[in-house]
Amino acid sequence: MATAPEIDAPADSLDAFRAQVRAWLAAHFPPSLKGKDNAMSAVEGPHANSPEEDAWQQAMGEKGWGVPTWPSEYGGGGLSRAEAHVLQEEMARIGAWNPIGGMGVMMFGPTLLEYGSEAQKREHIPPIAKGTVRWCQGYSEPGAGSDLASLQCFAEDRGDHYVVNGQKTWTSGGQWADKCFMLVRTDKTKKHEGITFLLCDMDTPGVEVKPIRLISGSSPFCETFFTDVKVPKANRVGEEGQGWTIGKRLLQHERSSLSGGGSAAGRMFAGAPLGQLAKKHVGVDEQGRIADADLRTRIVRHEMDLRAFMLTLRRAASEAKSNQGPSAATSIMKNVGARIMQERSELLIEIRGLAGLGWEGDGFEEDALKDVRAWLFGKAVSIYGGSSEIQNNVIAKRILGMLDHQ
Amino acid sequence: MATAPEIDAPADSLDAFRAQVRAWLAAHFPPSLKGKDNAMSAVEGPHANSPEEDAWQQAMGEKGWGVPTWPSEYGGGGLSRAEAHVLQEEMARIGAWNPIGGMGVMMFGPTLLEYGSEAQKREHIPPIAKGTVRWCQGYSEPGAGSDLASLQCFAEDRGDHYVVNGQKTWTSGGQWADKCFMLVRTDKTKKHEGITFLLCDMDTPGVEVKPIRLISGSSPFCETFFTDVKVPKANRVGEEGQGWTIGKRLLQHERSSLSGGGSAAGRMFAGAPLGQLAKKHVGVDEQGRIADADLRTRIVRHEMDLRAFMLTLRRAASEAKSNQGPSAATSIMKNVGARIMQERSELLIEIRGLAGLGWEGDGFEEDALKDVRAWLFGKAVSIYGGSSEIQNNVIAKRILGMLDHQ
Amino acid sequence: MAVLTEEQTMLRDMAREWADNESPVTAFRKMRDAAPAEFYDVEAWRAQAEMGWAGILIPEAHGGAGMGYLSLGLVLEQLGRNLAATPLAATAAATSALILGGSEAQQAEWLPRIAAGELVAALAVDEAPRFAPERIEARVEGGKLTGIKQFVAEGDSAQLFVVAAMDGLYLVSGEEGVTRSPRKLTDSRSHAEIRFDGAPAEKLEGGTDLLTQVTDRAAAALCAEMLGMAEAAFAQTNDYLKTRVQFGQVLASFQALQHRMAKMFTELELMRSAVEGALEAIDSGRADVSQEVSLAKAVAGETLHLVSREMVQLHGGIGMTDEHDAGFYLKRARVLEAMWGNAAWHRDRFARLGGY
Amino acid sequence: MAVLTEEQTMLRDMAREWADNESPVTAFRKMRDAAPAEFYDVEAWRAQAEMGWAGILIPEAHGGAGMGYLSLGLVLEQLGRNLAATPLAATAAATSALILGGSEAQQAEWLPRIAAGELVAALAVDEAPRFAPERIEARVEGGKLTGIKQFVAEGDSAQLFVVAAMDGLYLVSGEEGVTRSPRKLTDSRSHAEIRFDGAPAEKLEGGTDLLTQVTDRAAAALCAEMLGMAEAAFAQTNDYLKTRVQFGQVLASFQALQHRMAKMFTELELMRSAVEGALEAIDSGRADVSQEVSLAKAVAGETLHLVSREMVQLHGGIGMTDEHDAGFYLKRARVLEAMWGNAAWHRDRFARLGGY
Repeated sequence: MATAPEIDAPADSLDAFRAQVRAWLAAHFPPSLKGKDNAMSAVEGPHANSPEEDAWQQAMGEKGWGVPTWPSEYGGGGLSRAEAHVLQEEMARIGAWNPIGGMGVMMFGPTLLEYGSEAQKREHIPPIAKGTVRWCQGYSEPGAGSDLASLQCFAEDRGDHYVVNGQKTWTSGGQWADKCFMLVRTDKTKKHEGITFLLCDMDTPGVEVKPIRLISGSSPFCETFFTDVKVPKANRVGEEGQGWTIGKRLLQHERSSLSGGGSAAGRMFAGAPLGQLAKKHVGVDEQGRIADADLRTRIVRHEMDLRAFMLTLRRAASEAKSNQGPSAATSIMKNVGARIMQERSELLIEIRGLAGLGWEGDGFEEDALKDVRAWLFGKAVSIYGGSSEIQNNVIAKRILGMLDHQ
Repeated sequence: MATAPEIDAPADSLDAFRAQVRAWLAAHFPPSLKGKDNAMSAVEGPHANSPEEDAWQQAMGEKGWGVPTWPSEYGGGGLSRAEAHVLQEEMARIGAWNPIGGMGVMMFGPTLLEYGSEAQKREHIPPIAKGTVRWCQGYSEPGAGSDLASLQCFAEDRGDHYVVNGQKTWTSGGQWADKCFMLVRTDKTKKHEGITFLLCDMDTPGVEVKPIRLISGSSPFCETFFTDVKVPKANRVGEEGQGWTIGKRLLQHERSSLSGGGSAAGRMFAGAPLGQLAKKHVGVDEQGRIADADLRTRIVRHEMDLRAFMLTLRRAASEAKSNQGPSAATSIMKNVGARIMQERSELLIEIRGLAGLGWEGDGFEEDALKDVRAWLFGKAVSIYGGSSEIQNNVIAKRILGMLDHQ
Repeated sequence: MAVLTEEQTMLRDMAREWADNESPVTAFRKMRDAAPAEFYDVEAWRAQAEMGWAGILIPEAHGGAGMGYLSLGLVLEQLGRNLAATPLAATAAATSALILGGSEAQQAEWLPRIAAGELVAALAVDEAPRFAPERIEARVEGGKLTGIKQFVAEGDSAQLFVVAAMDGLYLVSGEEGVTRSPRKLTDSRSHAEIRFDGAPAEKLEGGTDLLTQVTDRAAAALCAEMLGMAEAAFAQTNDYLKTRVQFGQVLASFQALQHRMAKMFTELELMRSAVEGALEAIDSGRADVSQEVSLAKAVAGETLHLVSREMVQLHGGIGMTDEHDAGFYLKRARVLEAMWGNAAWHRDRFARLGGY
Repeated sequence: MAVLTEEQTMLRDMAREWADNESPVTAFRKMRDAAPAEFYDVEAWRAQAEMGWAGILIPEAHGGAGMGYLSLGLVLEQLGRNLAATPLAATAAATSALILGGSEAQQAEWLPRIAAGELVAALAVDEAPRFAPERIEARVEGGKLTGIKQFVAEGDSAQLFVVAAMDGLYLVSGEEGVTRSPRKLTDSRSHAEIRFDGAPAEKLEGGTDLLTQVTDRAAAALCAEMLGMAEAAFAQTNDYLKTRVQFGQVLASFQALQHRMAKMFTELELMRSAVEGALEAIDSGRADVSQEVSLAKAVAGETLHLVSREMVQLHGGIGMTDEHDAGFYLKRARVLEAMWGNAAWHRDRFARLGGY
């Protein structure tokens, strides 16, 4: 079930490249790291790298293959989509994983490549490609959640710099980040056109960070307070008042990564199929089916939902590739990805019974404890990056053409 | 499952009455009519009564027990609620049923008793109580469905009478009705306050009726056209402009009858429990369970929904009786009743497979053909009498206090 | 939409144009009201045959187009959108049996005639009203087939039957030992009881495995028709919501309805992926055809069920009238949901194939 | 709301006032952060005992109030609303075993002490993480009970255990042969593994029928707690929607949310009927107690599941923070859903009792 979406590539012409990739991976990927990808590091915070992990990150960083399709002049891999797909296949084949990640890779980098000045790209893209600088996102505010454009954090023009005052919240990894891309208000008289996109060093005086403890027990987000924080105008991306346009584009990158375009989805749903796990914990009937027939019907519905989602990812990728234009299917990805992930967590709990609700301490399998935290953290997936309600608004209005009361 | 809601009554003090009822029923209810209640006559139209049916209707009509709690001076039974309950129990005990029904009993009668003049009550209530006059409802118009108050059918004041022009639709049983209670516009400058409640003889010149064929094949509703129709002012209920208030009150009676307060619900869900039917058509496994485990889980969910609904009817009745004020539970009755009825029909089809989708002709059980028509007609239950969407609006606003954009 | 070849794109566009212009829902209504003995639209079928659709699956050597199930699905989807009533799906199901299990002689005898649109073929499997391919009692002795088949789609007019017996599939042509009784279902299409009483029968190769392959293909083809129906029902509902005014606003502007439509759109996208996935799995000869077909039929069944209910509900009163088309979609939907395994049957098989 | 006697109305009002004022969710939060060895709020339990709640079920002759399960449910509903963490439900479950199956001597020994709030009692049935009363392996030989019981609610502090063995229920008091190991679940309440290793045990009358009666009563009591939780979660969400402004409007004014809330309200009303129905069935000694309890537990499980999910979703980001109470309802909900049979278990039993 949990295979990454297949993309049909003209494999013949890529054979040479494939051989080259295979040789390079054999030389550089430490077999001891096989399958040890820590996809949760964004939630749990950075851990101290082992020497093997350091070496692997450095090798990939130098090659630019952590961001394979980014231009090589900024430290990217410079690969075509087909080549990048070969790289992904070859890595999957041997259990290798991408050590370069985070918001810089998923959201900020692609946006800066599109809207940044040449100087900004030369300054910021290479460290992202190498994985040496961590970025966080300064978007939401206590009063501006789904209605992001009502943000109030204010940047006052002081000639060659701005002075920023205000509060951001849900700053992902704010306590571990080196830099922050943020939306600020530069004009109080306009809503969307009064917003500007700035880049701020997190060690600038006046920046204070307070982690938010979540129901899952982890604190991957922060409240971030800005008090008379100086941001040079050189750190403004695009024009003043263009921030909403740039910021929205960035959210599209966020959504496509959240909805699991590519390997992220594969990782999200990795692990034993639920059916096998249920057989183990619930037992089987005389025909070898899950003994709890009611649970079984819901597991199969879920696995079907997941399979249809995977087929939709594959279809959207083919459609995008075949110049049929962007696929309408992409609009549903985030909500479906969220519902599948959340349902999966709820089913995992039900399968294990009370042993699936352990918080800490003795008497629980390690996987079960992890799944509990993931269940709770996963409730955020339908809230952040455009809540499910906002996504449904977008589908209704942009795709179905259903307009609000006039 | 399908028992009528129980109402706790102080049975002791009613023993004498019960004995009297029992004797009267024994003397008047023809045993040949046991369980022969035709609840679908509203849909299928009136059939020619047998002599037994005529006798039974006449006996009940004279006694006033078809409308047991209506005042006896207008031909009602004049019973207390407790006595009416005893009557209902005693009738159920021997399979007797109420031959007096229709819109006059369910909706118009109670409303007229509340808002009508003494003369109007003396004229219209006794024939309803005897079941000799059929009423239909002139409310909806092609452009005024859920938004009933936008109705356009116009009544022009001509001194001692009105002249009505316009079109009504969804006139239940319009082709069989003797009289029509209707909402008309008497003032085009106001929305709700421009509406008036009139009573119109269906044989007045200028009234034309055209049955609407439904997807179920039956035609229980009509389009009704009014062309220069004279309605005496004596046939206006309440004041001019008071029609919306009266009309809404009548809809409350409609909703409480549609949601199956009392025996209607019992009748709606009568027949074999779905589980037994499924065992017959689908077969059983080695443990005697329905062989299709997936279907079984949905049948049991449905039967639970039905049982919870029945318990809710009982609870609402007790609450109303105990002077705790009207129960909030009544607001959910129509939607829950509709969903249960519709789900039941869909399950019946699934249980029987293609044999559950017969339209006519050879090869089908009579019950199956009936159930198909009921399935299709039942789709109307969530549309008429205040659609499910309107009901949800009402719950959100009136009960939960969620107000629209200000 | 799956990525199509140029040939497939042309086929789809042609089918769409033909169905929209030559066989819209009014044509179905006309057929229903006329109630011909065939229970299908004879002229529309002739036109389809002329366009070569009866031979989409049939190799070029036998006079067909030599295309695959995705191509067949493209056409059936367009027919589904307009409820076009022809025996294309039934004939294709029987054709797939001939292609997979027919001898060279059998193929040479029948495929060219089918490709030319000269005859209607039908697949006769079930002996009870619910799909149960493991419970076949029809048997063949001395080349004569005996058994009663229920609700055979296009059975009223088929000249060639592919019939499931205990040991596999058989061809039955001609009228000897064949008795047809029409069964009128809600969809006003042809579903007949066929009694075979010592009907001469020729065996196809492949035993009961062939039965699975053929019913999987029949189910996948129906899924394409269901996809078209669901899309059309959804699109018509969306259009209606944009025109119907209540409380001074078009219904489309009410957020509760917007979200319902957005959720239905979401299900439709998943349905399309599942249906196209099954057709592609067949075309590429993958080992997991049965899984993908069960996924498609279960998802298609649930989604069409949802959309066909919502079509009536969101149209309100007008959707309840026979004059409106909503009822046609609703009535046909339940029939297709039940054919070749309903959603519950396919969920159960999907789980069994998954080992749980 | 069921129709209450004057006594019941007073009890409910008192419980509501006490829970709202003396034991609001902040008290639960304090208990969680302090993490006492008992895993409950010791002071709150003392207060409840003083108010006589530990003896609600116990006959007046033994020092209790001689009220029934509906009365107990009224109190538990109020505690559920505020997540008050006391061993009232567990003690009541064990008490019901004594009342139904205890000898005069056993009742005389334990009931007055329970009624006085002198001890916590617990019901130990399951030997695996999922409810399975038919799979008990604990056994008693020579008056000594041996077996391992999992996730025993209030097992950390119970001084009296009602323990299920293969042939029925037993009383175990004292520490001999009893080993407790805490199991920390998401709800921060007491759930312990209890190892009985030759613990002295006294038999209760009634065999495995008694086990069914007692677990049914335990389940019905939890349903009342779940009802209170669901109501409070719903009410808090409704309040929040009326204050939170986005796009210049309070969230409560968005129709898509209005309809979701209306549907949840509908489920809550059905849940109340089912839960009260089960408690009343027990009180009136009806023969269909098991059906009504299965109905209540299944409906309560589904509805609380829905409401607890929606509470987080509709609060948005703030509902994800530990600082907010939404997570407490979510975490407790899943525990109660799993105890004494989850919704699937009770649906299966409801069908079996219905003969299908």
